[in-house]
Amino acid sequence: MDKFIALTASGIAYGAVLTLVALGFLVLYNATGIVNFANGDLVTLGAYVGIWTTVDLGLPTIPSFLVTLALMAVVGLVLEALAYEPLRNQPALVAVMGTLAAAIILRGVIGIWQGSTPRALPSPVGDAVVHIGGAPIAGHRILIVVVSGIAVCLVGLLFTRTSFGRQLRALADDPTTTRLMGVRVRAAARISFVASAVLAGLGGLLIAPIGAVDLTFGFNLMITAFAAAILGGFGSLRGVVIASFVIGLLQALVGGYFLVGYSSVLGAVLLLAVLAVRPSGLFSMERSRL
Amino acid sequence: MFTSRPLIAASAATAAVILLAACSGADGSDEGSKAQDDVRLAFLWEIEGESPVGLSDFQNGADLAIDEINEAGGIDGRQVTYTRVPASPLDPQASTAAFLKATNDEPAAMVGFLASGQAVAAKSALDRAQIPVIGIYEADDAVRFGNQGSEFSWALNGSGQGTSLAAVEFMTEDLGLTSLGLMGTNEAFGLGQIESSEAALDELGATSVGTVTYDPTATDLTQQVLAMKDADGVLNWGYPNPLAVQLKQFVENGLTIPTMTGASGPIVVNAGLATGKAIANFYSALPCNPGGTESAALQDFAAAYQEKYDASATNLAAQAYDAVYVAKKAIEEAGSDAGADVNEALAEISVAPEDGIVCSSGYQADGSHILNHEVNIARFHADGSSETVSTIQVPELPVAGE
Amino acid sequence: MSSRIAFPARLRPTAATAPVEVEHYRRRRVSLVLLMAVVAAFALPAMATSRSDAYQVNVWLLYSIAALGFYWMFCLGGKFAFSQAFLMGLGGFVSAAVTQGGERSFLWGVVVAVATTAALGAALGWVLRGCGEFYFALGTFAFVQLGSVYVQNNDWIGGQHGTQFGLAPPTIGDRVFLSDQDVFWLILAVLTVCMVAAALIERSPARRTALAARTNPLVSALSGVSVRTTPIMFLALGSALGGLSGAILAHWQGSVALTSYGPDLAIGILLMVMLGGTGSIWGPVIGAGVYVFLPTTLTGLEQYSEVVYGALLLICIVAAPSGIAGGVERVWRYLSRRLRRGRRSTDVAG
Amino acid sequence: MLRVDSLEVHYGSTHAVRGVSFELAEAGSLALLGANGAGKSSVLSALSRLVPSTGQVHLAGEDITRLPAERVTRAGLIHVPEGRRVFPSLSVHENLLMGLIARGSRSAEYAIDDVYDLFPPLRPLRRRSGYALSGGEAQMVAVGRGLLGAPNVMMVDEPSLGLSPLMTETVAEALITVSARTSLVVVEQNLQVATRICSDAIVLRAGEVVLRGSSADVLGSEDVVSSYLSA
Repeated sequence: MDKFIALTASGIAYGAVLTLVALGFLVLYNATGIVNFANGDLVTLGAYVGIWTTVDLGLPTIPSFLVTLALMAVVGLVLEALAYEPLRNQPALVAVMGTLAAAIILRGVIGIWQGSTPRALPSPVGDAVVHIGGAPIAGHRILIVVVSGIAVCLVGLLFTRTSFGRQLRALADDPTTTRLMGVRVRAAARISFVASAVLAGLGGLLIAPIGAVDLTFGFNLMITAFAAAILGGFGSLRGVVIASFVIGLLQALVGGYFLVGYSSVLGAVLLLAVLAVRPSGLFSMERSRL
Repeated sequence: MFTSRPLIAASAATAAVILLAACSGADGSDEGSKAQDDVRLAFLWEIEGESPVGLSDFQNGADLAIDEINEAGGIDGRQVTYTRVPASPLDPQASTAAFLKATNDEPAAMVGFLASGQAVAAKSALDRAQIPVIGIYEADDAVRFGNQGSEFSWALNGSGQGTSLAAVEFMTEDLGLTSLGLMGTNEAFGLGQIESSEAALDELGATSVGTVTYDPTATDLTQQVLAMKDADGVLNWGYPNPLAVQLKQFVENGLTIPTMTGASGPIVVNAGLATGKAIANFYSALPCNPGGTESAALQDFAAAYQEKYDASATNLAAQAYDAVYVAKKAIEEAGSDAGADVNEALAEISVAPEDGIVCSSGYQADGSHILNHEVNIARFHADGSSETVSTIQVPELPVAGE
Repeated sequence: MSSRIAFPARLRPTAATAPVEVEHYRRRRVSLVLLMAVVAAFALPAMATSRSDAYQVNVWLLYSIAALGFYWMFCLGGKFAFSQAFLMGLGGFVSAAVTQGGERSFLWGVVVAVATTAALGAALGWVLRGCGEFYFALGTFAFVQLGSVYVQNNDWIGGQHGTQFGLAPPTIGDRVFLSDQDVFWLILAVLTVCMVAAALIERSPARRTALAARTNPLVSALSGVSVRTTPIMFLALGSALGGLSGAILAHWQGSVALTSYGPDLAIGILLMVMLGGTGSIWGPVIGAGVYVFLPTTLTGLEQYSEVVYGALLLICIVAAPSGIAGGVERVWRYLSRRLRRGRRSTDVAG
Repeated sequence: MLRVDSLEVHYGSTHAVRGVSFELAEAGSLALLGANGAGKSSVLSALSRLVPSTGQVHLAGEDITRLPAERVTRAGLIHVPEGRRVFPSLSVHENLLMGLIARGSRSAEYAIDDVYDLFPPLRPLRRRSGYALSGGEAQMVAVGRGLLGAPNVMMVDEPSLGLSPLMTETVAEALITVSARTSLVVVEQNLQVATRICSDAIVLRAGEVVLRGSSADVLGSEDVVSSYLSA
């Protein structure tokens, strides 16, 4: 029983991590119609900036988080100006290539700044362990679930309750008509780049204390989060949250009981199977709603 | 909509940068080749920033050796110069191209290749170039001479089997553990080490409580850790990041059994990826441990390194340093800086501490072209310090193919 | 006018991805390929004076073959397959398995490799037949993950955990291609054959059908075009080129390791085609050249090389969104128009 | 209110709009008539800056010729595009709220309740998603959305296209009500509908103005008939 609880908790925490990374994708995809390949490296950058503010500058947790997220917002703006704006009127894939080049630049810059030796970011809750039903669960994983939950709710409210959210969804539906509504498309793109960079940074900050940060840290997370986004039917917040937890639990439980060591490919198997029978994702049975 | 201005500007910028790069690249290699009297070496590795896995430790260690050698009068009275060509350990095609680029200078010997895959991919190029390459990797079966390794490739570190054997021997004999769990990444490195560890367990009469693998990028090892609950010791062949995850999750699950790993251990501890309780019962099987050594020579090296680079010396830096001294000895013995002669000398030489090396009590090639036959077991402490608790001699591997 | 088509995200046609370029001088294509092959046969060995140059020229030409395959599936078939790099590796593994023990010849190995990768490409295309662009890409990525794990854990194909050694050098009849210079001729010949095939496809109705199926699936279906099988055909053809290139590469180097064919190369192949140009069969060749030679040129910049590399890519993409081949073509058209008319063009931006 | 001088639109080598000029008084209404391809929709797209054009456009005395599309909209020149273009994933109410963006800080002519009063059938559909609307419902949403943007001039493209006679009637009535307070430009194939909504009309043929006058005059002119027949 405690094994089941431990594995379930591990699956939920991983699902929360995936959700957080996938959210950055969603916001940007809705506003601009492109998938941001630099998202993974933004996650990496967020983690490194967090290490810089916490470990190197010695700031306390809350200020260091705020400084990190503020810096990530600036990075988002720069990214939009350099890699997206010049390509805004090009076909989506050309703009995607722009983000790919940006990812290489970002990684190069982080490499010069931080080198390639992995670094550690201490958790705000330290090494606390909570026992649930006899199973030990790291306090930090609980923190991840809580913070992701808050972030998901905030993004959900942003999308459904605010004018900006409506504008983003309208952009995803029909960019030309959205311009006719007087929506400042450039500004919307900027804000979504900022939002997605901040979300990626938050993801980096939260995930880093689990293991260690190196230059490929975010890229690998991005790939799985991307799978979650697709399973969830890109564009649907609810779908992505569900898909992230499905992948997390599948890996933890099926991987934990039957296929120890092969858990990392279970997501791939699920993705292929779903795409074969339901080419537009698992949860987009009707028009996706955010 | 065709606008020529950005295109022209971009082309001009591109051309300028490439020209700049080409010039600076040419400068770097010319220094070495102009002076005909110098002994030329080549280094095949990246430095920090050149790729996500580039580390400057190798270059720093080798630089230190070159400086010392030149200060002491060089090799047979001739100064030593070198060129460095970045060879990616992750891209064998690019790495072979880098090797070939390094041959343009016709160095007497090369030091580099950080993964045995690089040496295997470059086999035919090595055979044709006839310049020996002293690699700083743990040799797997493929790279052994007589198997798929070139006659011109040499492994400084010893073999993966040797490391596994020493690790298991230490766990079973020194620590007296009888049931061990095996963990490792689900790709070549982890799978290979698990295989040789299983063989070593068999040989030494210990039992395995189970083998679990994981993705090299895993951030959660709950299932793997739970599978280790019944073991009284764990061998984990992984990279620093998942290793840190495992150590932390052991603490969370109240597991205090010893964990043994390979060269990733010092990185986990030095970079602070795991601290305190998590590393209180943590061991590493290494070719070299400059951090916790009783050897005076290695301590001197560590001090000199600290002074020059303001960083603590890693085993990687020490090995690159040793590799340069091995090359020096081979060139001296050959009495020539023709690659083929140096290669012949490498097969015969015995490099001892008085020749300048610091990591091993001696390097001597076996039939598989493996130079080192010693494994140090480092034990880490909760405060991040380490000590070498055992030095294990591993048997030479039978010559491959015989 | 906004270039994005106002469809709901999910329904956006794949046409929105790769720009469709109209080509003018199709008939001269095959002769151009042959001419360039002759030029390359004389120029490249003369220019590649050092060992590393000769080696990199071979890598360039082999990557060109794989990138040409990607061009077929992506620019003609409209499918963004992430699998091309893995299939290159797989071509090497299959050929290694077939030729092991020396009973079967190099040619056998290559043929089986090509057939296997073509079949896998077609199978992937069929399984993911209903998927849109990004979904398809991720589906193929998942396939690569599965395939990699399989290869690493099964000795019969993956050798030692994803590395096969000791492949015999390429041999045709009694001719053994040993040195890099020898192999160059073999690779150039193979690339030329592939390029001629590509040139013929550019002229054929198959290309028209493919473009039609891609740009307007509904109307094409109503006009009797088989919207599903055309992309699958190009996927199979393109994947076959991946296997071909990988098999030759493996035999030339004597070994094949899975690590060479990871995400870096997969993204690299996409870069080659996008950089080179999506509108012409020369795009993949030009792009592969940039991909192979640009980083070598930048090594002098040491730790700044990666940043500069990324920046140059970005500049290229911004300055010539339709790729280098497209950019060159535009400059050419612009110049020739100026020469002909002797005055500024009156063509209005549209 | 709106003054257009020598407007020109090219699509590549196609010269779609050739020197169109007209003026629209406050609370005036103008129908753009003409056969398919006469350039009516191109005029609207050029005015809202969706397509590049040359010429001068003044809105309430302000030069809006070089502004980007969203600024033109915010200045109060509101374009209700052909085919309704209701956002499928937004609800009816949210679609209407999108109209408020264009209003900015300008004074509101219509509040959201006024729109529901103008189009009573929309009230029970408030929560329905855009993709589930019929053509007529979508047209009501599109016009209502435009009105919420506080238009100085509202440009409606083909309001009756594809609608049943009954629905056409509802939409036309609503536009007539609107035209009492708001300047309107209406592009319409249906001559009867267009002339009923608008007081003035101009007729385009091959991108050029061939006739202008009051709706009644234009309707009675033989030129109109011939221009519709000779596309």
